[in-house]
Amino acid sequence: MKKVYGTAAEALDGLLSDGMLIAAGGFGLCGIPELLIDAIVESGIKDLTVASNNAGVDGFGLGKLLETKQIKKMMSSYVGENAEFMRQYLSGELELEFNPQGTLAERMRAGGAGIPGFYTQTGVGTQIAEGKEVKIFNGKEYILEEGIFADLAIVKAWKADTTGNAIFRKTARNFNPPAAMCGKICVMEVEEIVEPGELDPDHIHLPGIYVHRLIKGEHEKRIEQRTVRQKEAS
Amino acid sequence: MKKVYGTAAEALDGLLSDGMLIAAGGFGLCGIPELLIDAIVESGIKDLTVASNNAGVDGFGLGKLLETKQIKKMMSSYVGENAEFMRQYLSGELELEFNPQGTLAERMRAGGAGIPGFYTQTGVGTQIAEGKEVKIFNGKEYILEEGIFADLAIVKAWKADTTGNAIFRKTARNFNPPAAMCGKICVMEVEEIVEPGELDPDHIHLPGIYVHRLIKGEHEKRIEQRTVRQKEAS
Amino acid sequence: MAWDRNQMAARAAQELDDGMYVNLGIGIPTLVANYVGDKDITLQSENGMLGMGPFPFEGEEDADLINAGKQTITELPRTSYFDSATSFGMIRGGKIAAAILGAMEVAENGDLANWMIPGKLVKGMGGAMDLVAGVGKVIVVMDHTNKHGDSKVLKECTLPLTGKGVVDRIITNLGVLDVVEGGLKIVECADGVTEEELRAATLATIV
Amino acid sequence: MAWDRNQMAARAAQELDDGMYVNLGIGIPTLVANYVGDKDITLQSENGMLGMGPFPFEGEEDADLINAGKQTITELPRTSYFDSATSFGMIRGGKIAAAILGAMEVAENGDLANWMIPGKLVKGMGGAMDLVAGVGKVIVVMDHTNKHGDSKVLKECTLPLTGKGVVDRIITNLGVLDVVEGGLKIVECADGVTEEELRAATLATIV
Repeated sequence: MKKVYGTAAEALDGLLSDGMLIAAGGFGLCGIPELLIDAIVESGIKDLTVASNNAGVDGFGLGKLLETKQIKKMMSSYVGENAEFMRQYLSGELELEFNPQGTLAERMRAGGAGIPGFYTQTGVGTQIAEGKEVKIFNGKEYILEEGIFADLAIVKAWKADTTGNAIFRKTARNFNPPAAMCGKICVMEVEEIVEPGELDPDHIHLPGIYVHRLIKGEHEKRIEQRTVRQKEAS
Repeated sequence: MKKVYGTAAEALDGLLSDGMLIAAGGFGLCGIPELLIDAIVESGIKDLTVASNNAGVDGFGLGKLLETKQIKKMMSSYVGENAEFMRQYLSGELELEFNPQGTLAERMRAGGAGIPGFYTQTGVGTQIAEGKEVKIFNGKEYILEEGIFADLAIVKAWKADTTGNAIFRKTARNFNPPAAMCGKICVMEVEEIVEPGELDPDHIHLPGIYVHRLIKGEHEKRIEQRTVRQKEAS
Repeated sequence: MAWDRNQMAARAAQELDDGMYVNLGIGIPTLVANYVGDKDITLQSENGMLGMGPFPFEGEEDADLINAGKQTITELPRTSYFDSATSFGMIRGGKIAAAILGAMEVAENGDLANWMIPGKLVKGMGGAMDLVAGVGKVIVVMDHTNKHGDSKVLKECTLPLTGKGVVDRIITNLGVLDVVEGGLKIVECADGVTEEELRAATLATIV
Repeated sequence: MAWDRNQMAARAAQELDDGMYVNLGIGIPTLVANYVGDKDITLQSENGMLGMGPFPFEGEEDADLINAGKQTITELPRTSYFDSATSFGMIRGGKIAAAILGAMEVAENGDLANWMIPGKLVKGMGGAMDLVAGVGKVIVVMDHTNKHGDSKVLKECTLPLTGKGVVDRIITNLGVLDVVEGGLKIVECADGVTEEELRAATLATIV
C-alpha cells in the first residue's frame, strides 16, 4: 500500500471537490501544511469550509485561499493577523464560526475518536453558548459541542516513515494530530521521509493509520513574530 | 517543588482515605503500579472504588487489594483472570461496574480533560446502555458516558525526570496516561528517575503537570501469558 | 467434512485487502495472521499498538510488550505504541478497517453475543463492544454449533449482547454467511458441506 | 501616582506560588515572567508547551518554537511539547493553577470581556474562553481605565463575554481587588493611590 506521493498535487488527486470540509493543522504560521494549501489554491475548488485555528496571514498559508475566495466558511478561534479575512468577513462575503481554541481542538479529536458530542464548560454564559444544548453535571452548567468529521485533513509533520508514522517538532505539533484524526482522508506533508524502523515506535506522535497519503517537500516555515533578546556582554 | 519521594508509603502519605475513588494504570499485569498497590494494601484503607481495566490476578497487582477486601467496587472491562474476584462478585461481596474498555479509557481521559460527559456508540443496544441517556446524531443512536474524576491516580511509567515528565515503554503505556490525567492527585512509580533535560521534550508521553509525586523502585513485572515461538534450525 | 480451525482462519484471511489495519480477536481469529501471505496488513492490538509481530523467541519475552490477550509478542519496523484512550479513539473513529472476532451467538439481524453467560461466566467485554461499534467491518469466525450441537447462528441472541446489528459476515466451519436485509445469505459452503447441511445447522432465517 | 506596567506585573507575580503551572496572556501578563524570582514556576503556552523559556538570542530563532502570541521563544530543561487537544485538556481539566490575563472589561460579578468589540474588532477568543473556564484561579491584569478615562471595572460588562463569573482577582494600575459576594473588595491600593481615588475610578460596587 503505497502512501508516498511525488507532489502535493499528486497527493490530492481525486480527493478534492467543491463545498468540502477541510481540517487543517497549524497554529499561526507554525506547522501549517504550506504545500498542500498551495496545491488547493492551484486546484481551483471552491465553497470550502475550513476548520483551522487561524486563517494564515495575507499572502501566506490559508491567507492565499482567502484571496482567491475559495473559502466560504472558516471555523477558527483567532483570525486577527489577516486583513483580507477581516474585510471579507465584515462585508459578509465570508462566514465565520468562532470556536474557543480548546473547543476546536477537542471537536477535531472527538470527530477522529468517533465521539459525536461532548460537554464543556468553555463558553458557558457567552455568545458561544447560544443555541447549544445545556446540561448540568454536579450542579454546574456545561454546553454540548459536536465532533468535527472532515472530508479531508491536511497536516504537516517533521518526519514520517513510509507507512505514515509521524513525528512533529516542538510547538509545530499543535493542531496537526487532532486535524489528522478527524479527516476521512488525511494527506500529510513532511520535511523528511524515512524507512520503517528508523523512528522509535515509542516516540511516534501520530500512528500511520491516520495518514493516507504523504509527500516530502521544502518548507518556507515563515516566522510571524520574530522576538529575540540581546546577548549579555561577556 | 519536590516531587520525588523515597518510598511508595511516603509518596502516599496524607493522600489516602476510606471510600476514595482510585484510578489505576495498567493492562493485565503490564504497566501496573505494583509498588503503590502494595503500599495501599499496607495502609489498610478500605471501601475503595477502583477504576482499572483489570483486577490483577490472585496474589499480584490489584488481586492483593481484593484478597484483603479493601475494595468495595471495581470499574473494569475485563476481570477474567482473577478467581477471588469472581468469588467475591458472585457472592455479592464486591460491586462491579463493567465498562467497555474504550469507554473506560475515554472516561478517564475525559475526566482529566474537564469533560463531564461524552456520547459514544459503544454499547448501544446492550446492557451497558441501560439507564443511560440516549441522543441521536446524524440519525444514529449514541449513549452518554460520564468522565471519571478520581480522588487519586496511581500509575507506572518507565522513566521520569524530577519534574514528573514521564515516558512509557511499549505496551506498558496503556491506561497509565488517561488514569494519571483523571486523578486530582497522581502518584507515579518509575524504573528510573533522571534530571530535567535528559528526556527529549518532544518525546514526553505524560507532562509533569499531571504528576504530583514520584518514586523509583524495583518492579517484578510479572508476565501473565508467556508465549514464544521456536527458532528455526539454521 | 467441514473446515477446521486453520481452514476457517485461512478463509477469513481472504477478507483482508492490502493496506488494511485490522484487529484480530482471541482464539481462531488470532490464527488469521498466519494466512495473510504477501498482503500488507497491519494488526492492531487494542492495548496500545499498531504493527503487532509474532511471538518472541524463547528468552526474548518482554513484560512490557503484550497483546490484548496478555500474550508476549514482538514489534515490527512499522510498529507504533500509544495509550488506551488513543487506541480506542482509532477504533471508535472507524480507522480500523475490520475486526475478526469469535462469538458465542450471532443472530440474523447482526446481533452479536460474546462477552458473558449470566450467572456462570463473568469475565467482561474487554474491548469487544468498542470494536463492534467502531470498526469498518465485523467478521465473526466461530464453530457453527456449540459443544452440545446447538446452532450458534440464531434468529435472536439469547445471551447479553455485545453489539446490536453489528455483524457483517459470519465464517464458520460449515461456510460463510452475510447479514442482509431479512436474514442471512449463504455466500459459500465449506469444503464437503452441502447447502442443506448448512441450512439444517442454522436457526437463523436464510434468505 | 500609580503602578506602571512593570509594577503591575511584579504585583501579579506575588500571586504565584512555588510549584505552580501558570498561563500568562499577551501584553502586561507576559511581563509577569520577569518577576517570579526564585519561585519554581512552570509556564504553559497553550499552543502546546509546558516550560516556556525566554526569547531566543538573535540568529537562534526557530520557526517551530513559538508561544501563543506567535513570538519566537526557547525551551528549558523541563520542557515538554504536546498537541492542542492535550494542551486544552490540561486547561479545561483544571491542571493549570492560574491564568494571568488582560481584559477590556471586568464586572463586579466576575464577568470578563476581552475578545471582541462588535463591528470593530473581530479577532477571536483564541484560548481565552478555555482558560477562564478551566484554570484554578483567574487573575486579570489591566489598566483601571481605558484611553478615554472610562472605568474598565464595571457593574456589568457591555462587551461580549469571555466568561461568566470567572475572575477571582483584578490587578490594575490603581490597586488590587477581589471578586466576592456582592461586589468587589479592595485588597490593596497601588503606591500613592488612595482608596478614594480607587473607588472613584471604579463603577463596580465595592463592598
